[in-house]
Amino acid sequence: MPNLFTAKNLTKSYRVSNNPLKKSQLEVLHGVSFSLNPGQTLAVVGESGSGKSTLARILVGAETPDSGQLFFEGKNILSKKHKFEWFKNIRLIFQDASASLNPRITIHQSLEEPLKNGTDYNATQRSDRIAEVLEMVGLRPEYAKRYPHTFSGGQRQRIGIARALLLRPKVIVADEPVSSLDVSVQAQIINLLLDLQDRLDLAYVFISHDLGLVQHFSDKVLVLNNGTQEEYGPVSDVFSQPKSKYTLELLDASAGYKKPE
Amino acid sequence: MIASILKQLGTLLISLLGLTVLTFILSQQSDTPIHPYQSDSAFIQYFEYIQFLINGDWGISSIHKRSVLKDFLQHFPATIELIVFAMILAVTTGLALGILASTRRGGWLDNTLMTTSLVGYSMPIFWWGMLLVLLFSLTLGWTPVAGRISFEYDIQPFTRFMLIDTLLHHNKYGFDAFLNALHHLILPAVTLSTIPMAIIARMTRSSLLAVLKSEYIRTARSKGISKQRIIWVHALRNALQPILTISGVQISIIMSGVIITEYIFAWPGIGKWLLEAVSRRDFASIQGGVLALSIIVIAFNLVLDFLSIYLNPRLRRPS
Amino acid sequence: MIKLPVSANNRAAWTIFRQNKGAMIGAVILIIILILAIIGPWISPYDPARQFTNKILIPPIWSPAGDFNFFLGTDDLGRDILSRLLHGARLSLQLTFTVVLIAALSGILIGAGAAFLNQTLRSLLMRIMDLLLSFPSLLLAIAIVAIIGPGLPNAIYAVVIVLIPQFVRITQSSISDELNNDYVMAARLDGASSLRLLSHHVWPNITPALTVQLTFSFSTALLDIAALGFLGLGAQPPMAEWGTMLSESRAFIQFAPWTMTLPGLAIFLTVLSINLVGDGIRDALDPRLNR
Amino acid sequence: MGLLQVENLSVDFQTDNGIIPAVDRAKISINAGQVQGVIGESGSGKSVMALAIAGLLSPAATMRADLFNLDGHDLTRMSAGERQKLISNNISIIFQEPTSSLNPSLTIGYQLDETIRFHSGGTRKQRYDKAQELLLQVGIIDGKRRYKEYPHQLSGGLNQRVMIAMALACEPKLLIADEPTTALDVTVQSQILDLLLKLNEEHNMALMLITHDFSILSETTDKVYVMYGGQIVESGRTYKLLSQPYHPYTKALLNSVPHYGMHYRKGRRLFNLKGSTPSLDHLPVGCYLGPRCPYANRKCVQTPELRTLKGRKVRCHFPLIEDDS
Amino acid sequence: SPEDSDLSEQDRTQDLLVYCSEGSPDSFNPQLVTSGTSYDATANILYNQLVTYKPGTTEIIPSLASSWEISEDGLRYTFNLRQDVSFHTSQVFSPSRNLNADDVLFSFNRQRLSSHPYHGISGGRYPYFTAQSMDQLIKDIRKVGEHKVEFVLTRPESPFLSILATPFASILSAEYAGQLNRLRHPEWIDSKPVGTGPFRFERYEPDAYIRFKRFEDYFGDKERVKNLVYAITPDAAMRFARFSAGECDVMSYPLPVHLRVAQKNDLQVVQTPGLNIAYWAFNTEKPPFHDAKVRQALAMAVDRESILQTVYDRQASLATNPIPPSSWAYNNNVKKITHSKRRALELLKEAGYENGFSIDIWAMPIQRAYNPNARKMAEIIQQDLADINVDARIVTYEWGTFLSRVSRGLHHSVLLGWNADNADPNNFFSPLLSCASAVNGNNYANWCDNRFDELILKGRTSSEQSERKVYYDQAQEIFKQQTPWLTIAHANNSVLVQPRVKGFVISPIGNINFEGVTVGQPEAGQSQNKSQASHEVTH
Ligand SMILES: Nc1ncnc2c1ncn2[C@@H]1O[C@H](COP(=O)(O)OP(=O)(O)OP(=O)(O)O)[C@@H](O)[C@H]1O
Ligand SMILES: Nc1ncnc2c1ncn2[C@@H]1O[C@H](COP(=O)(O)OP(=O)(O)OP(=O)(O)O)[C@@H](O)[C@H]1O
Ligand SMILES: [Mg+2]
Ligand SMILES: [Mg+2]
Repeated sequence: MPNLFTAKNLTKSYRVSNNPLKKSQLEVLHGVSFSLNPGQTLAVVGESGSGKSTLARILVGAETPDSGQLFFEGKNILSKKHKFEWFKNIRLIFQDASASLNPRITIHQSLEEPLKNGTDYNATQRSDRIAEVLEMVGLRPEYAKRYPHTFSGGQRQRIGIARALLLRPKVIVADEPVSSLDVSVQAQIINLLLDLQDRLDLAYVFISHDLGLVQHFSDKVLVLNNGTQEEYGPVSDVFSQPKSKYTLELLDASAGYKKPE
Repeated sequence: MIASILKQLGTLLISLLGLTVLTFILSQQSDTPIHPYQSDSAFIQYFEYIQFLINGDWGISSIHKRSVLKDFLQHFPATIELIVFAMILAVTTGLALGILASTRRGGWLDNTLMTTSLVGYSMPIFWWGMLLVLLFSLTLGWTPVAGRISFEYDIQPFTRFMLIDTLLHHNKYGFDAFLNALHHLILPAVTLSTIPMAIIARMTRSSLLAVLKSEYIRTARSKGISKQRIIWVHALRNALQPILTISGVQISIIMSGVIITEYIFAWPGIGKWLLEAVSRRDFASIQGGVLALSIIVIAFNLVLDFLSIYLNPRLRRPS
Repeated sequence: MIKLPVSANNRAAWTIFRQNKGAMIGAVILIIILILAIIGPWISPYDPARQFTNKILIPPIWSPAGDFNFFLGTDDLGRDILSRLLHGARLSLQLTFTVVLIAALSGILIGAGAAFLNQTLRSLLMRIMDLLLSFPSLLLAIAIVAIIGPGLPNAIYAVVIVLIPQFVRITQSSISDELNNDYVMAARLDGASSLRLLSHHVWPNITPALTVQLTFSFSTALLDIAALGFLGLGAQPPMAEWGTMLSESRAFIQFAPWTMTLPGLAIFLTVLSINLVGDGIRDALDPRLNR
Repeated sequence: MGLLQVENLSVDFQTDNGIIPAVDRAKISINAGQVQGVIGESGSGKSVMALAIAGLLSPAATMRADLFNLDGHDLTRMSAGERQKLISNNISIIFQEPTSSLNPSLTIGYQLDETIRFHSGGTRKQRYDKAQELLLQVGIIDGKRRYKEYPHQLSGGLNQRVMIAMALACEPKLLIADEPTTALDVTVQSQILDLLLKLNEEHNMALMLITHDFSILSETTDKVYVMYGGQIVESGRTYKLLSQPYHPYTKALLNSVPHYGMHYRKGRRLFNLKGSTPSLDHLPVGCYLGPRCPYANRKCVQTPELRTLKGRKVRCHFPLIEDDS
Repeated sequence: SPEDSDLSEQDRTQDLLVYCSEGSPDSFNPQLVTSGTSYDATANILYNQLVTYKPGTTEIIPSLASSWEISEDGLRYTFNLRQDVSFHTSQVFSPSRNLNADDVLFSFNRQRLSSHPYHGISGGRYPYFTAQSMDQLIKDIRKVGEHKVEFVLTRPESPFLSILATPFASILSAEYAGQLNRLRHPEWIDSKPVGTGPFRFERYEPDAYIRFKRFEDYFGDKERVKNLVYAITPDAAMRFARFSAGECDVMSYPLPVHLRVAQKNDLQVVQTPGLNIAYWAFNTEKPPFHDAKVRQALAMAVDRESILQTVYDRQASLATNPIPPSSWAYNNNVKKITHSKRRALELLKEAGYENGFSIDIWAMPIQRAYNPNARKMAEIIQQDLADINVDARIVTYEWGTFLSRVSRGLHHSVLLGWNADNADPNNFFSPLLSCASAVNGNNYANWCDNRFDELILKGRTSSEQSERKVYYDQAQEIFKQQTPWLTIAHANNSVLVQPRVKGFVISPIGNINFEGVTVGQPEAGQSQNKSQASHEVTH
């Protein structure tokens, strides 16, 4: 029985110089691999610029890696011959929920989009599904009529989660889903994600730089340093016996500020 | 830096290509061919045309039978003089008004200035010029109606910049001729500078207000630096950058304006020359004039780009 | 957290607009001018071409020499200036509308089409647009008129060509700005096709910028058409086009100034009111800019 | 001897949507050389309070205070000019975003030099030497090179050091650091904090540290103010306040974040307050926390006053004192 | 330059005369061009001709030629040249001798002989010379003595003397030409002019001004100002504005309305009935204009009085014949055209066009003395035609295009005019209405009537004026019957002159001449306001 979601040796680089004579490439990811089963959470941690978001974009199909393979339920979804419909299976929760909602269309219109593209529901069916999912994330169905700016940050993040859930995906990639929120609201969202995982048996790829949260939330952890995979394994192992120096530094820094004596 | 220069050069090439194609088409409209082409194919003729241009042969005007390039160079100083004078007027006044308005933000002075600038910005300058002439020249008699200098001053054209030439005639007329030339410049320059002045004033104000809200101004304030110094040293330099970037647009506004202004004030410059050429269908002159003016606009934009790179350290030395 | 523009919906924008005194005054003037332009032919006292050969250059009625039959006086052919201005309003505004409409449609189409082009082609297209933009508009119009000859239709083509790049530029740059936004990526990840992305997600967000551009190109177009008419390259007499009327009246500037001031005032008021409204719209749609 | 004493400091913003009370009757006192902290969620008024103290509020703001004593002078009785002078001589402030706090079109050297000139004057040479000394003090070793560079050429950490150097040039008695490390990488954060504490000790410069991070507060500060909705809801000695918060909000803040190293079972739900932070133009009646507070009852529609309880100040009708007996 | 230093402060203004001219000269050699603007800046300023008109009249008087003889058969003209005529000195040329026969030969042979070394210089086209078929008319020009030349003609041509008084017959210096050949700049002869005229060329700033200085060694003895400036101001409104602001002393081509204002304001209006005609030509080759009835009908439909009023502001007289009444050949017995809508409708009905038709009216795009505003004229005609069910569309092009299209006969009808180059009546008939000119010339009605053609040929070759008058009278009758044109007006030639300017005279042909013109301080109360059909303003 294959894993639900497996990545093998993903690499990605960007062309950074706009000088036509000099092409320089920036390697953002080299050799990232992991695997994930339903109900599991994989945390990805690393400093700013280490390639976390790039990895997330690759995982949800917004970008193609330069090399490497990605298996979903045993199929290599990067190969052209499987016309893999990413958006029905793997969804992304954005860091900044307000930026991911179109300010000029209603929540209903935003939420309708995946349903229109991914199902053959009619308008009532779509509305019903939207109402259902909104309730699932703890929002009132009539909110759908409103525009994004009428919501608080936490509510907007809930809408983002609802959008991810609409098509009943199996994997959800969450790119720092709570870091733009107030601390008191962060906890609500984390709790909601945990609830949903229990109910729907979701697999999460959870990107964060808050190791406390990671420890609290995840089964496995993948440490990225400048695009290289420094460490990968169960949370308890990695955090208690870090193998690489980088991980150690990261853990130290996350342990909070210590006044020099 | 090299990348941006290359980019500039690319733009320049495309611009020149588009431009010469346009003027080539223009030159083809002439009844009598303005250049003796060897080939019959328009495509090859285009390259011959470029060859002619590079050799300085811009054709002979069909009406006056003069060399177009020479004609252009003879008329050009008058235009430049007008533009430079108007620009100085527009920039100094516009900046001053913009700064004044931004420091009195929301007050009556600000409101008055901004309303005035909107009025100036909306002014059809062909009407405005006529109104000014009607009032100041014909009714009050304060300013001359037309021309660059009174004819009692016999000024040999050395540089063809009247202000300079009159100074070169200093031992003959003293400063009288110079002042007279200046007197003739005022009304056209005011007409021409109205719209750019309004734009600059508005831009300065809004850009300055935006900059004044920025964090580094707050830092400067926390250091106890005086208000004047904050505006002049800290804010203005940054506020000027967006103004500089729209100067490219300004120059095309000015170029359009100068054509109208010269027409209204019988100013013997390029604009009047070009209009005359259009009305007499002198295609040699039209293509030459359009080409030369556009090259100037392109060159100006190029200089501007480098200037803004120079003024903006972030562009000058990328980290 | 990014603060959303206050005017994420149009009602809020309208509220802001309404509080803007200048914009409201402009709107009122503009509406009056529009109404006059529409009903002008019915309320104008005479045919604009009708010549009262024995009523030449009569001043407006507030002058002692005025004639009550000719409210704003007559021109050198004895034509009623009020009637000519009213017809001119219709003509000038009609022309402006047409020009802006054509320019906006084609500019927006080209600009949106550019979003589908590859990088090199797009930047080439944009360079060309930049070139056209940096070109003095009147010079371009003169060049075009020189090629195709003077006259109203040709002047219109010229102004359209002058305006198109502005729309292409603003469309293209707002689209590419929008495409960088997370919500576009979100919609793409929702499975939306490129076309759908543009029409359903990007379009509503670029309409404010386009609206602002639209109002400002109204004033540009009006001024350019009038300027060409004034220089004798646009509408030809006896057409009651404002710029042409102005240019015809130059000869009488000293002794019949009203023949010059009135058409000029009409142009000026229209442009001013459009700009006031445009300013108001811009402030209302993007309150961060100027408040 | 109090360096700074402020009582009932209120700041209102005049906006299109009405008046926003960004700071409401705050009471602050700092002694010379003391390190204090301010914590609170985004929008709770921390920065506005800091700006008000530093006299840098924008013209849209109106500020009131019953008492505003700085270094023994009563600022409420001074003319604006005198007040500004006194403040800029005694208080320096550094901000969260160091790079945007420096003028992008002037060199580091110019900005530093300008500051020195305004405060101590001196010849060009003297000022240059002073600048180099300051750069060295904040840990910039290649000061000669940096002097000629522009802010965009420096990393965020270096810029923050430059900001600190500029603050030091004024030889302030109080340095307000408004989230000085949030924009920086974790590793750089601690360097900056180390530097600030070092300067605090060496110059006996009082420090007011605004942050989101309890771990920083617990390590550095003597006293903490907790802000919510523009009000100081609780203040007191750091150690006691963190180990035993009296205000439900303080408690929620502490508990809603899973801290690294505290071992949780995976999947355990976090403690949270329901709802979200109220926006300042729609504050609830009475206690601002009321609608979210698990302990609230009818009494909470009355505005709680700041009470002194066991050496601490709390703004709550039902402080959590009973729990600890 | 050293010669300027004699200008003292006080008399600076008194020695300066500014003439606001309507355009830039196309060349400083009148042989090369046809535009009146170029003639005005050259022919009577820089140059002289063998003979000339007495100022303000059409009478031929001696100029460079002190006397002349015409052979019996009218084929030989012998001119005796003045001996005291010197040429201008310029930076590149100092004349070593006075005018002699070589200069006359040079001036004509350059235009006449394609083998002449100077023939091809500056384009090699001599439009006036060619248009008047002078190469066919002049068989030979001979130097008979140092100061005596003989013109041999192929046929008798009674207008010949008049022709020699036109600008193209200006005499240039052969010596200067030789000098320029040596300098390898032959083209300077046309751009750095040297002549014998009352003023010498100083400087030309294109589109701005031309400066002339008094030629001190001029053979004539009339007073002249020291500095003469042509301020080039193409726009009539601007010209008048400059004039009324005192920036110029004399203003060319005032609009009729300017004259009215000027008269009100005590400015001199110098005016004379012009030798010109404004007409509305019907393209007789295009139906319905092949029918003389239609032409007459349309002619009657137009209210010329109102044109006279609005377009000319009454500064013109109604035209009946193609030539103006001041000509000796004018036929006083031709019946005037009467404006009658009723009669016009009847005629149309007779011709079978009672339901009307549509035509176009081509209106010349430029302002000329004879037609200050053809557009306006067209608008008035358009209105009048509407009354007789004729739908007219106004067409206009830029001038060059306009002329070339009209020459190709693309028009239905056209509003044009003609200003005579010389005072002979033939100057109207042959170029405008002969069959030859219909093929290749200015006959824009494309009208060819053999009887008419025969009559004007006779008029041209016979040398007896009374005999000629008979032919021309008959020709005018035929013209009237056939109505190839509606003759509209003979406009007055006018200029505006500041009161301080004395001695300005305008010729019926419209030439400008500053010989004998002086300026003084404007004297209060004594400013003259003479106008209206005075041939000359006297003081
Ligand atoms: N489209 C792109 N073109 C060029 N470089 C890119 C692009 N996207 C990302 N990068 C670079 O790739 C590197 C990794 O970026 P990424 O956004 O994945 O980092 P991150 O780990 O998510 O950082 P953060 O914690 O700040 O979000 C960065 O150096 C970034 O500059
Ligand atoms: N210039 C201003 N005009 C209007 N309101 C303002 C202004 N500046 C701040 N505010 C309001 O004052 C309140 C307090 O803002 P402040 O910046 O002090 O919060 P903060 O506690 O520093 O938050 P953060 O942790 O995000 O920095 C906010 O609600 C903000 O909207
Ligand atoms: Mg990221
Ligand atoms: Mg803050």
